[in-house]
Amino acid sequence: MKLVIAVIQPHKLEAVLKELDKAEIHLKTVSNVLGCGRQKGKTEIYRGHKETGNLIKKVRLEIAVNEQFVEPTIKAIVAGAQTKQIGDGKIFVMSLDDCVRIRTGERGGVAIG
Amino acid sequence: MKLVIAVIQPHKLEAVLKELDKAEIHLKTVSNVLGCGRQKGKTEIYRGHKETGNLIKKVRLEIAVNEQFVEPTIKAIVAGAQTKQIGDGKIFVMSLDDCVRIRTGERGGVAIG
Amino acid sequence: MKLVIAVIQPHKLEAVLKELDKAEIHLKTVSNVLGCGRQKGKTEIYRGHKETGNLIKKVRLEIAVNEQFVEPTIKAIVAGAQTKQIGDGKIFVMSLDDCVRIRTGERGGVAIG
Amino acid sequence: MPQINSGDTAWILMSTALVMLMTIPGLAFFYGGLVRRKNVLATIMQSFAVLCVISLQWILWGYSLSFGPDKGHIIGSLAWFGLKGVSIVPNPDYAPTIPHSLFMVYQMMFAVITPGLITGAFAERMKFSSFLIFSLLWATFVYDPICHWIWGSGGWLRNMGALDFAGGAVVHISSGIAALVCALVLGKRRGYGTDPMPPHNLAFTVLGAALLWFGWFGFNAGSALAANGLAVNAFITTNTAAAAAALTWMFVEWKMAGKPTMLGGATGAVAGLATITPASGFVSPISAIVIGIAAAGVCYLAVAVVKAKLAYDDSLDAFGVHGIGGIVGVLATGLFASKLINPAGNDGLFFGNLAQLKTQAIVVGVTVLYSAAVTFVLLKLVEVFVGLKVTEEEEVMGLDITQHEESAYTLLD
Amino acid sequence: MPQINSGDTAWILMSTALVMLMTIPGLAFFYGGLVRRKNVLATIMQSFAVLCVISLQWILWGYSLSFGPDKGHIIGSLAWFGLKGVSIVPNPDYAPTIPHSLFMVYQMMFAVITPGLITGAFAERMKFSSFLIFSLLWATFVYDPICHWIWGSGGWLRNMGALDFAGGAVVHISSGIAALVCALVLGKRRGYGTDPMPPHNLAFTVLGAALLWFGWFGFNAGSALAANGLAVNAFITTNTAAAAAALTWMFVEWKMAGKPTMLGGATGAVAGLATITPASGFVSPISAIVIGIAAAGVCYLAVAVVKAKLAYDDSLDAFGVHGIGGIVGVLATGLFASKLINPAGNDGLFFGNLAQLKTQAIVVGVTVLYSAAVTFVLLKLVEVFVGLKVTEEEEVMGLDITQHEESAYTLLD
Amino acid sequence: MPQINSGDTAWILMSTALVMLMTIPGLAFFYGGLVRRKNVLATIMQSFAVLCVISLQWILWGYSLSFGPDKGHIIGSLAWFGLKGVSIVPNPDYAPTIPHSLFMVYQMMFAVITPGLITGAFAERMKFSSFLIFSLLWATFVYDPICHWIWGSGGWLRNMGALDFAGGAVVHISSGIAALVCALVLGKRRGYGTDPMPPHNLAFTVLGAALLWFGWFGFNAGSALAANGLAVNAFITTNTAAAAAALTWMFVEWKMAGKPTMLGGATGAVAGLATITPASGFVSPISAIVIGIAAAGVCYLAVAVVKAKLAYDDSLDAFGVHGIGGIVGVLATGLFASKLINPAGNDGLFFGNLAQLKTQAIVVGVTVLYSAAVTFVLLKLVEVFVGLKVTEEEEVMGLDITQHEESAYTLLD
Ligand SMILES: Nc1ncnc2c1ncn2[C@@H]1O[C@H](COP(=O)(O)OP(=O)(O)O)[C@@H](O)[C@H]1O
Ligand SMILES: Nc1ncnc2c1ncn2[C@@H]1O[C@H](COP(=O)(O)OP(=O)(O)O)[C@@H](O)[C@H]1O
Ligand SMILES: Nc1ncnc2c1ncn2[C@@H]1O[C@H](COP(=O)(O)OP(=O)(O)O)[C@@H](O)[C@H]1O
Repeated sequence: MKLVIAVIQPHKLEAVLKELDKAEIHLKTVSNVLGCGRQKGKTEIYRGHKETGNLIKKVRLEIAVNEQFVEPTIKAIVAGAQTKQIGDGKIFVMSLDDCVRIRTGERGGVAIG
Repeated sequence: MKLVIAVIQPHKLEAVLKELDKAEIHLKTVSNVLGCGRQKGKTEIYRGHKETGNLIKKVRLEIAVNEQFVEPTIKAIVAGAQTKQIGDGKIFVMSLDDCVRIRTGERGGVAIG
Repeated sequence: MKLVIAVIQPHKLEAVLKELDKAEIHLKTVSNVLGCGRQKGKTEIYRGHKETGNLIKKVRLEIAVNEQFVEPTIKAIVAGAQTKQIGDGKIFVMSLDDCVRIRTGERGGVAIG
Repeated sequence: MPQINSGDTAWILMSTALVMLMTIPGLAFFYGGLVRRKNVLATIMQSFAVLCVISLQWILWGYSLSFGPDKGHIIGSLAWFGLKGVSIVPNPDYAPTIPHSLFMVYQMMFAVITPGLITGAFAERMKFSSFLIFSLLWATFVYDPICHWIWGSGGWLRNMGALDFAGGAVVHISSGIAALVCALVLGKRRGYGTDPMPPHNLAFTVLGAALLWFGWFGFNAGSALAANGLAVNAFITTNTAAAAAALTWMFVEWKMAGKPTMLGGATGAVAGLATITPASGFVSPISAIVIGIAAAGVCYLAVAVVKAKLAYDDSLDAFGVHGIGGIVGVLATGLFASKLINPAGNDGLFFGNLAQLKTQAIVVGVTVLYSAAVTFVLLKLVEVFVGLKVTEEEEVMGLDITQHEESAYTLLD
Repeated sequence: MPQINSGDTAWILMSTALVMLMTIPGLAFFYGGLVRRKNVLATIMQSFAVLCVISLQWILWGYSLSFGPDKGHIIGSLAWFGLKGVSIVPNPDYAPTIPHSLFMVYQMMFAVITPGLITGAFAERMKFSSFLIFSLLWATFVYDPICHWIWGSGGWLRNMGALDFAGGAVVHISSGIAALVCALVLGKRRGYGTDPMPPHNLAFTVLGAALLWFGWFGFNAGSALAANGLAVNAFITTNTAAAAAALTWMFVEWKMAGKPTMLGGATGAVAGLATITPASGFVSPISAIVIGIAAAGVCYLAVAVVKAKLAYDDSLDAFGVHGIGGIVGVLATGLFASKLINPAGNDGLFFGNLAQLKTQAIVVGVTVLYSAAVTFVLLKLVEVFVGLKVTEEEEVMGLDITQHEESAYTLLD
Repeated sequence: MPQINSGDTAWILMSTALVMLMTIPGLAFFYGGLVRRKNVLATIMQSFAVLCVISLQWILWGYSLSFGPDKGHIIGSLAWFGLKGVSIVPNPDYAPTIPHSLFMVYQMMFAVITPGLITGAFAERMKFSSFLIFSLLWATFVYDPICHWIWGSGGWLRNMGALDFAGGAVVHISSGIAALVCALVLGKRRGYGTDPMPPHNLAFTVLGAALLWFGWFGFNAGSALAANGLAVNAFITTNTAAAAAALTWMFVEWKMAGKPTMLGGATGAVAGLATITPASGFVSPISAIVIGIAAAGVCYLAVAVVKAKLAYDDSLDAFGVHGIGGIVGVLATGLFASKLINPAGNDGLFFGNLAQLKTQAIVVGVTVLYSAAVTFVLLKLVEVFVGLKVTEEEEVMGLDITQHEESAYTLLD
């Protein structure tokens, strides 16, 4: 079991969700984050001063999947989020030791989906 | 050392915190997330149109514990969050390589609690 | 590859970012969380009642790095965030199995930076 | 035919709009900011709905019951049902220099806000349907009669010499006591006393409080029913009492709890405004300072000490602020009223007239008892036929989603 | 020289301020709460900019075109360019008891809000520069002529006996139809119909709606141009129709969609307000109840059923609420108007005068056709010279950052 | 005995309420939206507290010092302490057609907002206790004397022929200069210039700006102290200057920084409003356009260029907008004033009267020097006895939690 964490552009969320659905990956957890990467922050103007923040609004996805779904998940995310421009984001893959479905108490691979 | 991540119904937070306290697990980090699982989103009505979002407000808990506390933690979360209905959420368990208490610089298992 | 997660005091964010920059660690993901640790929550007063919440505003940093950067990252965070007072926060280190740069599709250690 | 005065008409038109503003967005945001995120729309919607429902009730039968031709000093007849006979010709019984219909719509806004105030007591747990029915019944069976007794031509308390310039008893005691009864009958919110329930947006609460203060100028100074010196006096006493009460609350809190808070300041201001209401057209600005200080002191006690002891859940302190404030104000009128300020009024105890204080005490007693009793009966009636509280699950999920299927804020862009 | 009446002047000064408040923050927050987080400032800024631009346009040439000396019943001359000859001496053609310049600035606020209403149709996708140019042109070539026809001394629809008390056709139909044309010409937002686009802050929307309701007292009751019985009647019908329409919308929604919503209530109120606007000074409070109910029913249909069927993207329902509401209101005036209420008006069909209904139908037809045609031409012109829509990427990033380089809210402390 | 005019009274009652609204929620939200999330309540509370404190100060001694019987052209005597002798009988020295007490409470709201404006300069770092003491002292030793000189019967600048219709010097220069001194004495916020400090809620800021604009009609048009042609003229010039200034700011920003921003528009509007204030009752609408344009140009320079160069931390630009705007306005009055607009005023340079410009320059100079000097002394006094700034740790934690032990928003439902 793996946990796939993706940080993407907020306006790519809908596209990524669609790609994931196509790949039959329906479960995920989404949150607002601020990213700090290669991409320069958007410049904002306050009373004539320009300020370039280095924290940019991003969306973070957390998707727990069984091994065979890791590559499809990555593919789907890339398909939905890639613009080939700086700021597209990253995907991180980590090992999951266990997973519990709270509703049933089921454990492991069966609980993930 | 393990990191236990739980995604639960927001209104179950108080109950889960109480169960965790009972189990002597006091340290955790909480955040707002949007979940997308088996549970259908709440239907909302906008000027007569019904819209069923698929992103539902959830609360995410992150709890780092030493091995012997993993099962008690899971138990406590299940005890507090389970309603046996779709949407109850999931718990993910991952391995922690290290832990640092910033205040003291302590490392590893002693730093976790 | 490791994923370093740090939970710090919100007002220490600027200092930590500066230390990280000094250490040449430029990429990170930041989010708002509520912490529950040894630190008592700030007392708030509502119409004469004092209420001490146990959930305190914290900031969470997620930094994916290659092995040789783990210690510098920890050092930088500690340098920026340490006040030696309760509430300074924690750092968690986990193993990353993979990393993908969405823009290019690059994988592994080269994608991280 | 009495002559319409355009200046008086201009001021009362504006005052009517100001009192409307007190309900939405004033009260709506004052209360809306204090609840949890999941209940904000439901809370705001109660103020909104009360404006809609009572606006129609008042035109159809409420105004006639309250101010229509007197029946046995107890109630107005239904002769003015649907505004029959209520034209632009001034009614000298009430306001000789403005259209009768303007007096009607000005009074409408008082009838609107009064049940609106009660909503603070059952916030975060009452069914929307029950709330609608209860408010309609309450306006008809509690507000309209009390209003007739004290303000209606022929009303028995008015005949007795009751002084209630802008509604200390009619508006604040009646609703504040009803609030207490509601809190007791509905019981506590789930988790009350154990789980933290901090206000989700205090900026909204201050916005509401500020608009209440602003609108209150229409409420109190408008109650002169003319743009004259009396209106000016009420304007000044209103502002003065609010200021004194807000400062007092802050200083008491500073002393007692360690810090002066914004919510404390706002609550103190509203307490001061509620308390000065019955007195505003009868007392001097200096008396208003004293009244404001007393208002904050007593309401602070009610909210911070007594409520905690008795452990009822008056969620947003509708009783502690309006009920208590109203009682203090009506009695204070019996102390500080002076014919020098308003020759059409009377002197209070401090100007040598004990009788007035007694009358005021009767007004308090009658209003408290009547409102408590009838509110209780109405609640029980609604409980039997429709139920009062949402289910425990609905309460936990929040009223916005369960009563209205909408949520106030999105999380993502 | 006609005498200035201070009471009337006081009321119209205040009414002018109230109508200004309707645009900002009223409309700005009503619309601003409905859009997504990334577009809130851009949306608010459209209302804000329209106040600034039209304030100057009106002083320079807009007022002269609308109300200046008549040219062939079609348009005012430019004789009053830059307010030349518009002094504090009352103009008896328009308002004999207040300074002419007060009438001018009161009317300014109507000219301001009208293009403001249109912005609901192209929210979240129009370029700011194009919006500025379009609004200026639209005010000059659509609003000013229609205003002259119906309200200008010598205007041909006014001469025909058109009844439009406070702008059902001049304001609401003209802008509502323009909104529909804008929605059609600009096309849908990216993701419309597939991606969810929930309102980002419904509390703001209610705040806006409440301030609109409050300001509408100045809009409608101010249109009496005096603090008199007619103003009072308009005040009452305005409040009544809003209340009736809000309740109707809620109950229809309760029946149809399962729950009464806060957004539904607010939308219903605005629909009721728009609909009563032309009738407010001609009909009775009881008629206002009927008009309010009709307003909510028909607008609900337009917004919840017809829009869904036809699948145009009138983002914030400027057409569905103001266009449809305006049409219903102008026709209803032809049904419910009564000389008993306003001797300077006329009787409608229900008081035995079919002719008035015909006149009203002509007003509707003319306004719809003229606004649709000229709006279309202006849009095409702007499209050719400056473009209308932001790029797809800008739309996706949000207008706040791409049009204005700022964002409304921070995420961290 | 002079006769009370009900129309004038209605308008000034309403204007008083409008000016009150400018402070809360107007200024409170304008400033509150600009600070960081952790300081929003503390910022709002400064506006709130200033209303409370000065309301009492004014009744007790402030009004008497400002407008009471003249002592050597320098200050009012304490003869009117506690409003002794200030009754509803009009005072023909100030306003012959409204109750004297109405003039008093109208002026109160000016005395309230003036120290309120200063709070923008020390936002996010001043101790609440010190702020309270400083504001009380400042009102007494800076505002009251300057007010007496320029507006008090017998005041030396008034005798000299100073023209300051609604407070360009009395309100805006006095507070703007004090703001600069505060910024310099308190020093910068921690991280100023290095860490980003974006406004946490620009929607709130626009809400505040819109309510300021709305309330300013009471501020400027109310300063005619009657509902007459002069009030109408001030109303129109106020709106016109605000519109012209907002547009100018947007266009300058568009040119200079690349985009027109909502904050820029709002700031420009406030700059225009501050600048037209002294001129509003003396100049024509067309002159108001020019004044508005100048206001935005000069204030933009002050805020975007000069401040950056000099690197003082006037957190919310109280000096750059009100100080500079006030100076431009008082001088512009010496240029554009015309007896055709206000026969009780005077002609300015452009109407052939250089002397008036000189007088205006003296007013500017005197106000700047006096306010700067006394503000400095008062700050030093408070610093010695109570301290001025919160500790570095408190600043970092935020004032809401450290000064008031509350937080504005919750994170969870
Ligand atoms: N090493 C990292 N650790 C944590 N977050 C990262 C890391 N690299 C990228 N991110 C996240 O991904 C976002 C996009 O990264 P960026 O470098 O701008 O993308 P790209 O590689 O496509 O140019 C960043 O804003 C940050 O939130
Ligand atoms: N595989 C997963 N990856 C990431 N998040 C998940 C996953 N499965 C569930 N979740 C989170 O848990 C929440 C509840 O899941 P759901 O399937 O509705 O619960 P249940 O299994 O009790 O029916 C989801 O909304 C989502 O946030
Ligand atoms: N075991 C843990 N699991 C999850 N989060 C933790 C854990 N320990 C600490 N934290 C996070 O770190 C924050 C600071 O912890 P705290 O114990 O107050 O710091 P310190 O150890 O410096 O006193 C907490 O509020 C919480 O968010």
